[in-house]
Amino acid sequence: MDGLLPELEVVRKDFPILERTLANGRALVYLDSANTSQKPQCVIDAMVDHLEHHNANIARAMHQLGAEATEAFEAGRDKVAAFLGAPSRDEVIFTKNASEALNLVANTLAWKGRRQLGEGDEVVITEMEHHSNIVPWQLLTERTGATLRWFGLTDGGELDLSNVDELLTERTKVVAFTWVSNMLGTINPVAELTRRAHEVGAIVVVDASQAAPQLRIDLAAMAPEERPDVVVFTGHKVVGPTGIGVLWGSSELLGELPPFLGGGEMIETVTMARSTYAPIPHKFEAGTPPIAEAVGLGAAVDYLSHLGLDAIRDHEHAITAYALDGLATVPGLRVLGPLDAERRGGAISFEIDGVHPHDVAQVLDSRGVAVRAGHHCAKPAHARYGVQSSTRMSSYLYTTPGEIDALVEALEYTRSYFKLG
Amino acid sequence: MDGLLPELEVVRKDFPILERTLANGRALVYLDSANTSQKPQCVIDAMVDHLEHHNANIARAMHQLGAEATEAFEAGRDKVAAFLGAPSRDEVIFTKNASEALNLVANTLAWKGRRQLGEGDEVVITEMEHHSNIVPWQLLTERTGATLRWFGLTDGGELDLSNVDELLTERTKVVAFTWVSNMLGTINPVAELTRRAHEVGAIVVVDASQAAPQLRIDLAAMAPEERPDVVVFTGHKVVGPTGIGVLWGSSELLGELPPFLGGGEMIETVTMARSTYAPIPHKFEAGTPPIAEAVGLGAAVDYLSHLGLDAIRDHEHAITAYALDGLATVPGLRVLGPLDAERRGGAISFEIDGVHPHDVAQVLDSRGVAVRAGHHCAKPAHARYGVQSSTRMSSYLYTTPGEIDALVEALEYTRSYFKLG
Amino acid sequence: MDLDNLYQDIILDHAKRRLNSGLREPFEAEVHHVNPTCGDEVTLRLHLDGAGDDASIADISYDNQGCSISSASASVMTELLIGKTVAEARPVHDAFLEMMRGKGRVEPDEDVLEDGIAFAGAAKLTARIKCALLSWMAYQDALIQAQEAQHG
Amino acid sequence: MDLDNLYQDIILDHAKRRLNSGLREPFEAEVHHVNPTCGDEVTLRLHLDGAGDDASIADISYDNQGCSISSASASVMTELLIGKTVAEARPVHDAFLEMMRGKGRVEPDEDVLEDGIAFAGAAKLTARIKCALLSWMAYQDALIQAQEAQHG
Ligand SMILES: Cc1ncc(COP(=O)(O)O)c(C=O)c1O
Ligand SMILES: Cc1ncc(COP(=O)(O)O)c(C=O)c1O
Repeated sequence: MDGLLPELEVVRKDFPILERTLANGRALVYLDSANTSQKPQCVIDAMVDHLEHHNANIARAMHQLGAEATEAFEAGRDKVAAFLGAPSRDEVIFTKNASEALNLVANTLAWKGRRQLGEGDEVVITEMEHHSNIVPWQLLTERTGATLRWFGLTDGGELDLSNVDELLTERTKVVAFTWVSNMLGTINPVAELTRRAHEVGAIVVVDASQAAPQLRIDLAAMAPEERPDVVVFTGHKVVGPTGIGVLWGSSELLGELPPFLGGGEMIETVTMARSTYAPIPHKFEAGTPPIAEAVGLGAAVDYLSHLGLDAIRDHEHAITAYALDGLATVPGLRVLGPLDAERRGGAISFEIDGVHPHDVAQVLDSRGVAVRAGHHCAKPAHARYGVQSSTRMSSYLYTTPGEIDALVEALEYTRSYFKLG
Repeated sequence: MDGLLPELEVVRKDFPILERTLANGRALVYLDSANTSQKPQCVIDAMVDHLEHHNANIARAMHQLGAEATEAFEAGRDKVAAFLGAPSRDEVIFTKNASEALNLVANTLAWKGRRQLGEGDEVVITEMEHHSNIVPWQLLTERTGATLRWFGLTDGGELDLSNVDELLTERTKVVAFTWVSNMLGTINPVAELTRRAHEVGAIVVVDASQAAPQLRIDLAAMAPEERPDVVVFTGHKVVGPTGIGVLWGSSELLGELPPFLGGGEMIETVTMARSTYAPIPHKFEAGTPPIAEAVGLGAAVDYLSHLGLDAIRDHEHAITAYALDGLATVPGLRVLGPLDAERRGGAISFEIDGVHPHDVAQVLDSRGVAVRAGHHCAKPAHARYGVQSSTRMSSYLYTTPGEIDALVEALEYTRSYFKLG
Repeated sequence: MDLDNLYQDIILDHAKRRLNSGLREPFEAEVHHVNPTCGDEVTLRLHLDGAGDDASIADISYDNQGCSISSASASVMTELLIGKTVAEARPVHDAFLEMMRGKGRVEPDEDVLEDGIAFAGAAKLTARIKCALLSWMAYQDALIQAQEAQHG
Repeated sequence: MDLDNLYQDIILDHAKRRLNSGLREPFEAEVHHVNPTCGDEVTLRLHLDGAGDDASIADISYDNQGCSISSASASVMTELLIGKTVAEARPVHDAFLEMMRGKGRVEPDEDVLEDGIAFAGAAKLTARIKCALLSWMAYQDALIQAQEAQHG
């Protein structure tokens, strides 16, 4: 098959969990990578080496271990900055996950400052967002009296931009949307939408949680008017650890936002009556940061860069096309989202007539095939297509065509188990 | 020496980093545990085993790996609940660190709800707080128009409670203070202060970041009127990983607070227009939580419980008494905080006439002795005692009397290096 | 786990037949419960005849969207509880909760749970416990509301 | 690292003598800089004679609380810069920053930095770089403010 990662079997050896056998001696077929990715040995080893030999708190520690830990942590920031092509490494803020990164922006926009939202202001999101890019904006608009609006979706699973001129107006203060949908797989037109939003003076927040694992991002190379003001992603989906997320924000915007969490490391000076704050990135990193996690994330993005994001994208693309073909052979199966592999990411949600997604996932699991069932934290997108929940397969750089065959075969088995057709 | 942990040398073998040699072949003498503790092999192994064999996202995953990961994560919560003697395991919320836990409470008190603060309301803290228990309350009071007040300190390094009746009034809505000071070592009267605060109807937030590592906490055993409403601590100081903190809060209070971060996992249902929220603990755990970190933290508190918190406390006590004696022999050295080992924790900050703390720490480091120099995120407490910064040694369960000897000797060397006396 | 152990014939049969489904009048309480993980939902109505512990459960009607486990569970529950008094229903309810929360370690009593023992397989699967419990939690909630309404 | 390499005699000497310390008049700009990590502080005043690049640095006075590295650095800096024009000071300033940020890999030029090369040892210690830079950053800030004041 064209487009697969060279030496795929060797790459798979990097991931210890892929050797797991499950109940009844079944081999693991892990097709839940949009939920969380598996970790290569080099990421695990980097964290272990840190904990066993260099562990100390950072910034404030003056001793040798402290210097080693600080350098390792800040090297993690450098690596993430390079991974994103960030104009400046100080624009990379470590959060605990993508959700916190989105909340950081939404929460600080409620407080006094040049960007504070109020009545009459509008925030525009889309119907295909993950709950983590919906609820923070609901909280912000409820709390400030601003109004929440959103782009709808076409029947084909894309953003419906037909009313863009009506939605984006001089009242629009924030436009927040996902780069790649975690449910529909849709890849959204980031450059175009960002330009439109900038034209009305809104700031643009892009959720790259599903994009960062599989698309090459190069912020510095983007035309300034097409470059979002904020881009977030989460460590555990880019073969990195849990407990860490990334907020990249332009220095300009981050400079204008008031502090989010207060505490150690984010201050310049503190008296009982008042405090002043450190410059970015520290201003937004209160308390002891995820140190070992930043070391792991640094190793993770290095690993991805070493394989090459373009090669990973090609691989995902080939696997996705193959999966769409395979799924099309299953009677009664309907894919939610674009059917053209070119225009989508590697998460494919689907329904099967007559079997509830939970029951599908359960039967697949009995064959060792791990997929997700439910609303995938995208209830509004499910509601848009008139479904309560769906089954989702999601591949990644370590997925083989043979695993897709196993999925399709297990789906056939599911149908026969529940005596369909 | 009486009171030391039995088999201390065997215990030390659990901590791989303690075998490190530093520049010039010096053995590591790690006396910076109040900053962050070292990690035993069992904690590292638990995380590695999770990442290599059980990694998956939790709650939402229906497959075998998902069930294993969910059980491991929730077992972490059970272990932490047991460690704190929490009345209910659902009252244990995982945050990213202690700072986030404190901000969670301070930030949500600003929003509409039964507990919302406003003008005329008062928040009372103390002059010995860590910045992470000062800045969140400054932000809260600035943003809501409430007033921030604080307990001063006695010359002996204790809370000055002489004006307690004047400070705690019916205007007081929150009283937040540290259980054990990270700078002065002072152990505060939690039960008494909590009772007084409850008498005026205030909620009580206790920062147990320095207490959890060395005092046995049994929330369920406390008289309800003496039990704080919130107790927080941080994973990395209790031999656990970075990237995780703990907020224990009474169900009653947590039920009244509005959501903090919005997103996946904290919802009950989501439509574009509005959302409803899950019950605790999930209500306050938006997004993918620190899964591997909860596994590590569970192993960490199990490790501490296995050694026995009382035994650890005795050990700390013995080492602290020995250290206070040793430090008293160094000419020109002044300890900041209580001089009675009974009444303090294991962090000892001090000044040496004629040498700046940075320079002290640097010379100690050249001898392999790792201490902290600076304001230890407690600028107001330093200001109270008229100093800019100090040097701090802090022991833990793995500290030996020999390491204290090494410290004292290195301090003598520092004095001679800088040609004092 | 063995699939047939989870999807016992009793369950597949109840999931298909959905006994007592559909929303009916009269009722004293109506509740709506959601499984936040997957979005499955149940709307449940309870009609009591009488007051207090001696009240008889005259009807439980429901409308649900859910997997075979959650549909079958609603069907089995209504079949078990309708016609019992509130007092008689309590041990059945308790036994079901105990079994489901017992992580597969609680041996269910067939005399009490009847068809309900078919869910012993689901009790071993963390992810399916909530499916099986959804309608039972809704009943409990509805009972509290109905009794409060009577007292108010 | 070898202690003597860090605490070179030049540094210990400057730390003791603190050349040009104390706050003096006149001045066009006064700034206050803090090292957030340790709380060390410097208040620095700059007095320029003339305008633009040709202005001469007539005086730099300061009051600081800090370790020997940060005190010595203020002392060395004032000795190096006072009397130079703004344009002449620039390459010295740049060279110092380059050395300190070079992680010990930049070979300092003694002709430009004079006593300043004594800080090459501190450049190798992540935690001490800020100490050495504190007063230099304060000077840079003061210069910008003084020149803005002149233009305004
Ligand atoms: C007393 C006290 N409170 C709060 C904190 C903050 O903990 P963290 O940095 O893990 O958020 C610390 C440690 O730095 C501390 O010692
Ligand atoms: C598109 C999208 N946004 C946000 C998130 C939230 O990421 P996290 O749970 O790590 O905060 C996810 C993943 O769950 C996602 O797929």
